[in-house]
Amino acid sequence: MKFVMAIIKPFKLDEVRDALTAIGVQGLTVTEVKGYGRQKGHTEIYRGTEYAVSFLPKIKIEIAVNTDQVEKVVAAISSAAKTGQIGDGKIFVYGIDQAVRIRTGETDTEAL
Amino acid sequence: MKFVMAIIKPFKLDEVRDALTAIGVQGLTVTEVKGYGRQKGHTEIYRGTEYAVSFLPKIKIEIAVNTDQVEKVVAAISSAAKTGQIGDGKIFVYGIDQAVRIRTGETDTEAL
Amino acid sequence: MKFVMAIIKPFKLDEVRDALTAIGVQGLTVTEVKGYGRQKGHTEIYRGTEYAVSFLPKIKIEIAVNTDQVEKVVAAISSAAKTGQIGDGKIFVYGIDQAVRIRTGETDTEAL
Amino acid sequence: MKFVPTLDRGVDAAKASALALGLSLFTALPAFAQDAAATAAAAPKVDKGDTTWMLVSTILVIMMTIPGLALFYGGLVRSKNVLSVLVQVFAGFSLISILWVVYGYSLAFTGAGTAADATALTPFIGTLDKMFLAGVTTDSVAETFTKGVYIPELTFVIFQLTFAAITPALIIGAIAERIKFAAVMVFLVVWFTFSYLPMAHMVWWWGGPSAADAPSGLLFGWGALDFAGGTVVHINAGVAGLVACIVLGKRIGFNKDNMAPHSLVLTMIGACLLWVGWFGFNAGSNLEANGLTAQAILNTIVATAAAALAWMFVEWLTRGHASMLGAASGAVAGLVAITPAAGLAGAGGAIVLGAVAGVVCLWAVVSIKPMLGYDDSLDVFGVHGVGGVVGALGTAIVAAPSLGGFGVGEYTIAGQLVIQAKAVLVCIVTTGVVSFVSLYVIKMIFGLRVTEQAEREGLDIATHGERAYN
Amino acid sequence: MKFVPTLDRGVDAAKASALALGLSLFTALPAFAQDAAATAAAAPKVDKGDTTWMLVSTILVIMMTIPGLALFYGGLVRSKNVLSVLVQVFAGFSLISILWVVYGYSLAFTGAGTAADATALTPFIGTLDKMFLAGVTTDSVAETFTKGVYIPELTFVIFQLTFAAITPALIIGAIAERIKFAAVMVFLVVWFTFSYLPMAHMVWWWGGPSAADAPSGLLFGWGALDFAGGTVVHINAGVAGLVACIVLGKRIGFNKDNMAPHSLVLTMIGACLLWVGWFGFNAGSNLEANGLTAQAILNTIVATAAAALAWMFVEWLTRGHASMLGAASGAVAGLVAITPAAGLAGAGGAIVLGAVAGVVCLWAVVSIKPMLGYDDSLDVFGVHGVGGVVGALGTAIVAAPSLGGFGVGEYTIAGQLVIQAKAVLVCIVTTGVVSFVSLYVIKMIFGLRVTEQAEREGLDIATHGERAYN
Amino acid sequence: MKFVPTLDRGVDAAKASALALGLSLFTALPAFAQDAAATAAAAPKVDKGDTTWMLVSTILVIMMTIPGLALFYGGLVRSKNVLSVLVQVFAGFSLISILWVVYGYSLAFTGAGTAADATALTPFIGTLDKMFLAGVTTDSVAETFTKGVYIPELTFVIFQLTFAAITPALIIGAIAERIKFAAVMVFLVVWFTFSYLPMAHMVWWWGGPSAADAPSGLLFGWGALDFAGGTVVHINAGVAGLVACIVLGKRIGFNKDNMAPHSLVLTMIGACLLWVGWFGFNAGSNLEANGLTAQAILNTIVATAAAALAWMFVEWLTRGHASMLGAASGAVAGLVAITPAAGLAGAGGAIVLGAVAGVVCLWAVVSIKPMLGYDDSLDVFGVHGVGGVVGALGTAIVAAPSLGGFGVGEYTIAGQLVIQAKAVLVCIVTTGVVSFVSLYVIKMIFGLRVTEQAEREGLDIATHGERAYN
Ligand SMILES: Nc1ncnc2c1ncn2[C@@H]1O[C@H](COP(=O)(O)OP(=O)(O)O)[C@@H](O)[C@H]1O
Ligand SMILES: Nc1ncnc2c1ncn2[C@@H]1O[C@H](COP(=O)(O)OP(=O)(O)O)[C@@H](O)[C@H]1O
Ligand SMILES: Nc1ncnc2c1ncn2[C@@H]1O[C@H](COP(=O)(O)OP(=O)(O)O)[C@@H](O)[C@H]1O
Repeated sequence: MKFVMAIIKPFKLDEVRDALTAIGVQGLTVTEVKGYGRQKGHTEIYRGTEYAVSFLPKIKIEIAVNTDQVEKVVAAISSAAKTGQIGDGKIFVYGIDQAVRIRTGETDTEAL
Repeated sequence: MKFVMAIIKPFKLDEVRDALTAIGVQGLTVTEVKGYGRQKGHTEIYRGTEYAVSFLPKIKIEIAVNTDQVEKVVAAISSAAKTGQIGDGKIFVYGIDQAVRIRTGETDTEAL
Repeated sequence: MKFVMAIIKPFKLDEVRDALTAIGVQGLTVTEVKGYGRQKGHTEIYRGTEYAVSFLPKIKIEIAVNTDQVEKVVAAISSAAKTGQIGDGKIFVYGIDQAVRIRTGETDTEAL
Repeated sequence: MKFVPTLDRGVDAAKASALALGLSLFTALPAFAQDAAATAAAAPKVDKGDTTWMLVSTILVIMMTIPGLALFYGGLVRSKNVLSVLVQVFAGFSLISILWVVYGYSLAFTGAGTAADATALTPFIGTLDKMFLAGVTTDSVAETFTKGVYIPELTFVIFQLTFAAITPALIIGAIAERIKFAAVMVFLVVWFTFSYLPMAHMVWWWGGPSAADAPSGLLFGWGALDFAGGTVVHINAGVAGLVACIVLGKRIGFNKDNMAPHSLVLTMIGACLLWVGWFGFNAGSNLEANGLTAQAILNTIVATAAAALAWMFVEWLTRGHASMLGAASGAVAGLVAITPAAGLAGAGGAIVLGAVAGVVCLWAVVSIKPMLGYDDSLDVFGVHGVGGVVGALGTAIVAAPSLGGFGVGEYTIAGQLVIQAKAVLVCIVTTGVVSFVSLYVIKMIFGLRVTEQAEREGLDIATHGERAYN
Repeated sequence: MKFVPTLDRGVDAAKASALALGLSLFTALPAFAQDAAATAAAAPKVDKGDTTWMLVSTILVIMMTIPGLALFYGGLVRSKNVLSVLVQVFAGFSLISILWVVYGYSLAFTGAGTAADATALTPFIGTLDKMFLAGVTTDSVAETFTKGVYIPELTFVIFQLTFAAITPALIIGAIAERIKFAAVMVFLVVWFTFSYLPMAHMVWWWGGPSAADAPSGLLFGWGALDFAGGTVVHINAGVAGLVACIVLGKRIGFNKDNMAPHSLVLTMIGACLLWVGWFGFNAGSNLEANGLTAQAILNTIVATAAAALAWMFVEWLTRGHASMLGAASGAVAGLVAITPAAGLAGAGGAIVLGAVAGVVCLWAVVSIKPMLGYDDSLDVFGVHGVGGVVGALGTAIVAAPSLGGFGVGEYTIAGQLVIQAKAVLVCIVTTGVVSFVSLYVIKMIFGLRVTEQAEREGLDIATHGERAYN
Repeated sequence: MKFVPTLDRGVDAAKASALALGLSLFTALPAFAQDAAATAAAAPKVDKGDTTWMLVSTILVIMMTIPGLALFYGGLVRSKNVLSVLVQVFAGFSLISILWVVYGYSLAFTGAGTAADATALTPFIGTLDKMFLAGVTTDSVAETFTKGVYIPELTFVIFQLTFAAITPALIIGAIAERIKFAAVMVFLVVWFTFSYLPMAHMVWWWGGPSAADAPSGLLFGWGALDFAGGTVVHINAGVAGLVACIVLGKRIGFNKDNMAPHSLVLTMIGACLLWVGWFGFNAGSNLEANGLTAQAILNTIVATAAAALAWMFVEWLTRGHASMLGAASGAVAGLVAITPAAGLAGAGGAIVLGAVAGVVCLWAVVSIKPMLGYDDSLDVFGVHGVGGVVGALGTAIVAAPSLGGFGVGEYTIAGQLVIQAKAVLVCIVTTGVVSFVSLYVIKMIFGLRVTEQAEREGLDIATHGERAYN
């Protein structure tokens, strides 16, 4: 089993979710995060004070999948989240040892 | 060392934390997340517009533990977080290479 | 490639980011989290009711880096985030199999 | 000391004439003419300054309810329930406003004009003569507390409407975060009809200074003092809240989950608007704009200030913190306590009464409630009920002319205290019984509580299909 | 039934004297003296109670706009755009306030004093005689609807200022979340000048009860009833909103992204303050403080309450939920509908009119809008446009004396309905054409919409350089 | 031009009689009788329209403070400190309200009735004769600026109470996010006693139009113009804020951490309520309801509007953005500047004065503050101090009858400018010295700042034990 973690632009979330359900992903977890990267932030001015805001709102998606599905999932996210403009985000993949479904106690593949 | 990541129902947080401290876990980190899965969301209507909200509020708990404690920790979470109803959540386990306590510079087991 | 995840005090974020850019880190992702640990929380009282708030606001930083940079990155975070007082936080390191830059499709080292 | 304006007797006169008309047609015209002549002779003097003051007071009490009370309560619940509280207050206000026009005003503020016409019910409740405001025209007038000074009756109708509309809404705080929307609406209507209207009639209905010997409401007749509604509004609603929260049962997770207020900023805005609107409530109850009206405002400032400071001070002494919520809660306690005494106390008495109310309500909320273990979500009983009793009894003291108060006649504190205590008792029994019985009936017919899942998910989504913050 | 005060004719008299002065210097002084004598003889009676009521009403309408309307709208947009809406309302209010003093008051409320002086334009628009309030002093007076009852003209100037300032601001809701800041400001100014001012003049300008035969505005002359601005304010702004949102086009992501209101709590505060402020709007339009003013407040309470309950009830019937946003939307619909009838309907008529408006506007917003597919961000047309038409036509019915209304003369519902319909039509055509043409011109010169990236990022950052919440 | 009502001389007369009584018992009765006769002859005329207007104005100024000012400030701090600001304003308001009754009113608004009775202190501070409002009954009256027009003295007491209560609260913005709660409370009390009360006495105390030659406050005697409190309120508080923030030192992380306002929406609500409440502040200062009151409202609209637009415009020119915070800040600057001129300027003068204030305050806040490097958290000095000076000096210009103003007598702009400048100077010195000395003493006794850890954690948790948002 693998964990696929993607950082994407917030307004792409619905499209990515649709792309994932289309290829059979049944569950995922989403977190609001802030990203720092090549994409430039903006400046905010409050009366006399300027703040350079370098962190931009992003969405983190985490999906546990069977190893044989990783490629499909990464491809689905990549194409759904892409705008071609700087700041589109990243996908990271890493291994998981174990998965448990709390409700039933099922583990690993059955738990996803 | 392992990382145990659990996605649970928000109102179960206090019970899970108590279960974990009971078995000697001394630290953990919690994030508010939104989950998508078998549990169905709800529909919100604002005047003429309906939005199907498929993401539900969940809590993510992350705990770094010694490998020999993983089983106990997973069991504690499982039983404390369980309501038996759909949407109870998942537990994922994966390995960590290294841990550091920033304050002291202690590493690995001492850092937890 | 490795993932370095650090839990730090919120007001240290800017210093840590500066320390990281200074050593060439070009991207990172930040999440607002709550931490439970040795650092004691506080008590809030609302009229007759007291709540012991044991979760404290923390910031989680996640950085994907080349394996050979891990040490430098950990050192930079450690020194920038340290106040010497309880609750300074932790750093965890674990491996990633794959990284993709969504915009270009570049993978692994080029994707960071 | 008398507290309710004589309402235009023209309607009754007309009715009498109409009866006469039925008996002997040829006497009818002269009768009307005489009537007109009498009216012309004692043409009621309406000062537009008074009229404006009553219009302003009406508007202030509305602002005190929506958004004032709604926000005060809304900030205190968890974010998943804030809309449910707002909508309950808003819909409750709307519903009662309409019922006020339909039958409320009539039941509260009509009655026999002479002892001869009075029935056994006259001291307890009015008639249906003015249903749908029958006979109330833009020219009808109502007498103030000053003989010969009148205001348009419609200003009295709308001013009293706002009292009727806010009082049931107060109860909502006790049962927040768990009651069914339909159940709360039905309860408010029943309680308004069987507890609020009789209490308003008993305390406030009389013939006005020009007909001071005519029949009046029961407690008014006893000489009970309630300048702006300590019994009618606060004890009435506070005790209803206590009964309701006990019948309803505790919230899931009570004393276990963190139920901290989701936005004390909203609560603070609400508390301030309550304070601001309360000037209309208390000083509007004078029915005219004069030096005593200013006194009522002054009292409503300093009593509230003293209560807020007292609450904060005791909090700081006993727990090491003076909190914002303490300041707001103290302020509301002070406002409640000064209500019956607003135009009866001097500034010094107001300060003392406020400070006492602040401390007593703090103790009720912080010590008594946990001891007894009921779940009055937003402390309606601890603040309105207890504060109302402190105010009702305290009024007997601070109204004493010897203490700078405005009590009149052969005033004795002890004598007045007994009357006040009796009035409090009548109120507690009335509202207690009405609340208990009506809630049990509603429970049997509709059920009172939302499902456990709805309560966990929050009433905003479960009942109203929307979320407060996105 | 007549609706606008005669304004102080002293200015014209002075002008006449000045002319006389030019011709024969020795007659000038006596002329002035005579003038003064005449004035002394018929010294206009100003009651300070009326003055105070007009001051209060003015302040209430301002509170209704800022923060009322601003919050109502601000809560309904996404959090990335809330400041843009607030600043548009705030700056729009400021801009129009100043223009009102510069030329607005003059163009709306001056005109020929006698038929002989009238020109072809007199029924449509005023003159520039009172630019910069020339000739309006602290002693100038304006007649109310009661013959011989005057208020200081400056109170009329400021009261009407608030109407002029809120009306353009209403349009902002239709075009929120995508329009350029400069474009909206220019549009408001143009629309105010070419649609609001003529409509105000046509509906409200007349010579006052003491000069009822003098020339008046076109629709006023027809006998159109609009107590507080149903056509001038609501239909006018509502239709402009419809045209504007069509010309502007839909928001990116419309019907795809979740555009749920970011804070219904703010919307609720706004709705409540709209209601509270609307009492000044509707009852202030009576220009004095008497029983009819109280009636207007009563109507504004019960019509609104009925509309809110009706909306919630139908929502509950058709979708299983009675929502907070429904309650708030219904309330605004009721307020809009009762506006033209506020001082013309009885309480019963007001309740019915409100309930009808609640249901019709719900249907417009929930069924018509999706059917036609335009993106009126905050339903300005569905609530103000449609509600305004319901109110304008409904006024003909509820004003009927036979139905408890205050219509006068030989009142027939059918006859009045025709007049009202004609007035509605004139309004729709005026505002429709003005909006369409001016927006196209602005589009060509400045462009109307922000860039796609700015729209995605949110106007707060992109246009105003700041974020609402940190 | 005179600015403070003559207060009921009955008290002094009674005292004189009492003395006479002591000397010769048999002359006492006739003396009283004569007194009564004189009173009856010149029975002071109280118009209930005026009374109502003063009641309304009082309520408006309270709403301007709580919640207005509290929210304006609360929105500008970080979310961890919002409650601390709210509670400081709320508790400060409460504390000063009570002190006003205890000794404030007496020290500000009493003094020698005749030159013979005057002492060296008379021009600087009042007496303790009316402590606890001794002698002020519901029948006491105070003269307005119009000879023979009176209002109930209690309306004057409560109206002035609100001025006394808001002024110290203004200072809180300068020292927010770091001061100890106890320290700020003590400071407010000391500053109120030694800076506010003398300034109010010096600027506003006089014998009224019926006793215009009697002694008066120092600056009033000079002929300084301050219609509604430009010096007494704004310069006074603004300079105190500057001194306080310097003595206190900068916030931890100043110019390094992101200290962006946590909710500009709250700030916007606050700014709007400040504007709305300010109508009571400025137009209430006329003490009666007439054409000039309407003029004061008009000025308070257009000056504020002009200032908001001016600030936005310059922001847009220099930085490419017109911000919501800019609009709100500009509006407050305009309100401050028009305060001393509210009933003295024409509308044109008001617009210009507002626009100038908007630009000057922008420059003070954006350029001067960073240059000098002090940490005035919420720009109390930049807006109230600087705006106050602009207003005080500008009043000399816009009050000129030649420019449409209402200045009277042999008015010369230059002459008046000198007087205004002297008044400003007296104010700056008084408040500067009092603030500096009292803060140093408090620092030595209690300490001024919270601990570093408390400052980092936020004052809400650390000092008040609660959090704003959960
Ligand atoms: N090394 C990294 N580790 C973790 N997250 C990263 C890293 N680099 C970038 N990110 C995340 O990806 C987002 C997009 O990266 P950015 O460099 O702005 O654009 P792009 O992905 O198009 O090159 C960032 O906002 C940040 O959240
Ligand atoms: N494959 C997955 N990867 C990551 N998170 C998941 C995955 N599947 C489910 N989750 C998380 O677990 C939560 C519960 O899952 P759900 O399918 O609704 O119920 P259950 O766990 O009872 O089967 C989801 O809301 C989501 O946050
Ligand atoms: N075992 C753990 N797993 C995950 N997070 C942890 C763990 N222990 C501590 N943390 C995180 O680190 C933070 C700091 O830990 P704490 O014990 O308070 O102080 P210190 O790091 O100085 O010993 C906690 O608030 C929590 O977020």
